[in-house]
Amino acid sequence: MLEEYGYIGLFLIVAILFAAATLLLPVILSFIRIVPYKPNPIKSSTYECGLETIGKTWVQFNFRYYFYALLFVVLDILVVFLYPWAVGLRQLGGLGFVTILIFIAIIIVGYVYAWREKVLEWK
Amino acid sequence: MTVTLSGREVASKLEKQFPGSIIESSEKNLVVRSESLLEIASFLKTTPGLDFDYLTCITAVDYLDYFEVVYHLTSLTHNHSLFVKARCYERDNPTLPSVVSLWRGADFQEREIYDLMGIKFGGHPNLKRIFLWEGFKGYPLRKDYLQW
Amino acid sequence: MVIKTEPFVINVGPQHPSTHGVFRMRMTLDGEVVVDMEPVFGYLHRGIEKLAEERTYTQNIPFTDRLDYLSSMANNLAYVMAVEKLAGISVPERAEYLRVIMAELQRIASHLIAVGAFLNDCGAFMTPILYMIREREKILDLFEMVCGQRLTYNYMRVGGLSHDISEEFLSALGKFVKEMPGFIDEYDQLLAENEILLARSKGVGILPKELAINISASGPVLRGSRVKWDIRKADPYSVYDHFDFEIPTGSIGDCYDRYRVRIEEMRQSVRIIKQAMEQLPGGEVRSQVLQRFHSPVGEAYGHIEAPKGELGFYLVSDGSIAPYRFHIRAPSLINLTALRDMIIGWKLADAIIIFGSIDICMGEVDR
Amino acid sequence: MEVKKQALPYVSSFTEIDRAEGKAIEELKVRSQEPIPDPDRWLDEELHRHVLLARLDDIINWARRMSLFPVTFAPACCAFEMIATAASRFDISRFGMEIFRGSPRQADLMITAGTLTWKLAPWVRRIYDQMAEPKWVIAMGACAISGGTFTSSYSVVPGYNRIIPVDVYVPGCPPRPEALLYGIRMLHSKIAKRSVLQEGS
Repeated sequence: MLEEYGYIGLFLIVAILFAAATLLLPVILSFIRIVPYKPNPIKSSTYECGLETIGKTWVQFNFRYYFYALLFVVLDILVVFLYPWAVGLRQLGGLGFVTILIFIAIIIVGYVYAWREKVLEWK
Repeated sequence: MTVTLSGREVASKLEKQFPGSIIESSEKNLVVRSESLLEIASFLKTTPGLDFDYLTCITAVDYLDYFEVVYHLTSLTHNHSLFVKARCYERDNPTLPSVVSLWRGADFQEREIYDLMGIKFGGHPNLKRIFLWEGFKGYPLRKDYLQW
Repeated sequence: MVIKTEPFVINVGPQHPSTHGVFRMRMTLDGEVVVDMEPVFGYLHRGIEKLAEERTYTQNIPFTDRLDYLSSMANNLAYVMAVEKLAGISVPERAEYLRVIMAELQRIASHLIAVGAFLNDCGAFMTPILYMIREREKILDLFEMVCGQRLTYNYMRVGGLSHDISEEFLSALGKFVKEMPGFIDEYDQLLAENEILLARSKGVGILPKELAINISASGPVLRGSRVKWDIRKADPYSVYDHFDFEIPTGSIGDCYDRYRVRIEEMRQSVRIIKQAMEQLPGGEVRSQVLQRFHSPVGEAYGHIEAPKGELGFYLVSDGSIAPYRFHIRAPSLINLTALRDMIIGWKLADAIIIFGSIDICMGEVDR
Repeated sequence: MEVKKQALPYVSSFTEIDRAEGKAIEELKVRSQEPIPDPDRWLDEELHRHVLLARLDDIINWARRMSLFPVTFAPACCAFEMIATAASRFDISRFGMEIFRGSPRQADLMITAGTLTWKLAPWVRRIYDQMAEPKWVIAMGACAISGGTFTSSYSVVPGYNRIIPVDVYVPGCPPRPEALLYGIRMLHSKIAKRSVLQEGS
């Protein structure tokens, strides 16, 4: 029974290793001068269609952008749970299907409420 | 067929309305005093017989001893067109009244003439260089523009 | 409870995927809504009007190719007709008909890019424009058969054309004219009832009729606002009075109307080409004109209905071999006058579509 | 969305920004009178290369040249020959240049398709600086090489190499798509000659 958890541990290690590798690879390659590393002030300034930005950028902009982000997070979490469920659907059988329907229904309630509140329309 | 009205015929109408404002009027062109350009333009635009509601093109030509600005007016309803010219004689600070209040189409064209020829248009809301950058010295389309 | 938000200024600048060249808009945005916009031109100002004063009338023809580089044939036609009006040169009948065929082919090619880029801005990324570039390649093959170049043709001369067309050009043109309406219908069915396009462009960026006339707009922008004004009908130049074709106009002047006007104009152009091919007379294509002729003193204004609008050339001659003044009435620059009025109040995504529906070409705007 | 009332003609409030940009253009114009030399060694130079490192160089160079992403930089007429090259008939994605990146951050090749004017020059230099290393430039068209038909104009930069270092020059006005593809193949062979490990990229 315990070795199922071993697989999860293995999966965790591989995930961490992969993330570390992708992050450290450019750093290592730039040590042995394969990846060029030539920082200059213009390169690190913001790109805006080739021009300097006008006015201050730390501006109190509209709150509505957060609504889009919130709704995206909600639906993204839904999708994250769907993946393992879809992989193991055959073992779960009918019961698994019903539980997912309930889970989706809860999320859809929140989505319909946001929809009727006209959160997504930009006034 | 867009009929180009003869300068003399329109000049006679204008002479009654604005005495002494026509400098020269022949078959081909109609030269108007630059001070009364705005009243003549609004007269041409509003009178029922002419009603030039469409400004096709504005061009500035540098004849060395004077600048000549040619207004090509068209009437979409009567399908006839007319060339009206205005001259300004001083070379260092030529100015003309702007017709943006009558035809908004003149906005960019007058800015272009100011940018390339140096003729200032009084009453233009945003008279700035349109093509060249702000620090550009001189007006390139003038005949006496020295590039180097 | 309204939270105070500050508008910020964004450069939709010279290097931007949807500004059709190096056009720059300084947009003041409040969140998504455009509060203010100032167009900045001049990033492609090559000073053609100054350079043209040092070259003879024939040497200026290559400059006109590079004005509106999407419709070089139409630019050639406008300039050459203005010089013929200035110098009083007659053009043989066959040359007139071939000029009409080339100008109408060029109108189809330019409208294909205009509609493709407009749909590209609407969000149909790269699919329609790749299909339309495939059709445009057929037109470019026809032009290459005639004058050897794909984009800057330098095909027309003062007094006619540089050389006559070959035999297989007519058969290739016949095949093209047979196929093209099918492709235009294919695009039309695919896009006319597409509810995304309708939702994105119907009622967006309305240019009222009086404002369109007041800013002296021309071409599909003017006709989109229900103004029936087309130089080919109002002031028929060359042999346009021998053909019958309609002038499509929109209803309220929104982006969808301008799109529909361009699609209809492509169909009318195919009709014109068909009629011009049937009535094509024989004879030579160029009247005897000196290479460096002295035009009489005077001035002339020749204008045609270019794909983007009324393209006019105002030439002043002082009797020498070079024009004293060479002015171009650029339809794209003047159509942009009302861009600010049409954009304010809309969201940024709609502003890009409104700008795309005006269809400008920076070579002509900045000259 | 109701149609807004007709707005008043615009009174610009950015005049000092324009003046600052104008000054930047004037300074750049004074500074860039001489063409910038080509950064890489040219094609025919024979290089002494260490056997082991040479194989690693080949792999790195192969990886770089087979997936150059061009930045969409299209001022003028050559733009439409570049688009025709990117379209379905003269397919540019056969060479790994799958898509034209909008921002210079994700691009490593700049195809300068069009005339460069002094008003655009400082911003071209800025876009080039903001591109990630290693980066290359193809000067496409006569205007890009030497100012072309407009070289005597008061507002045209006689050639991109006054502003940014150029690797491959593709002549033509506009050059045919096949000419541009040949230029790209020349750039590929030029990249293949680089020895990344010995002198750094």
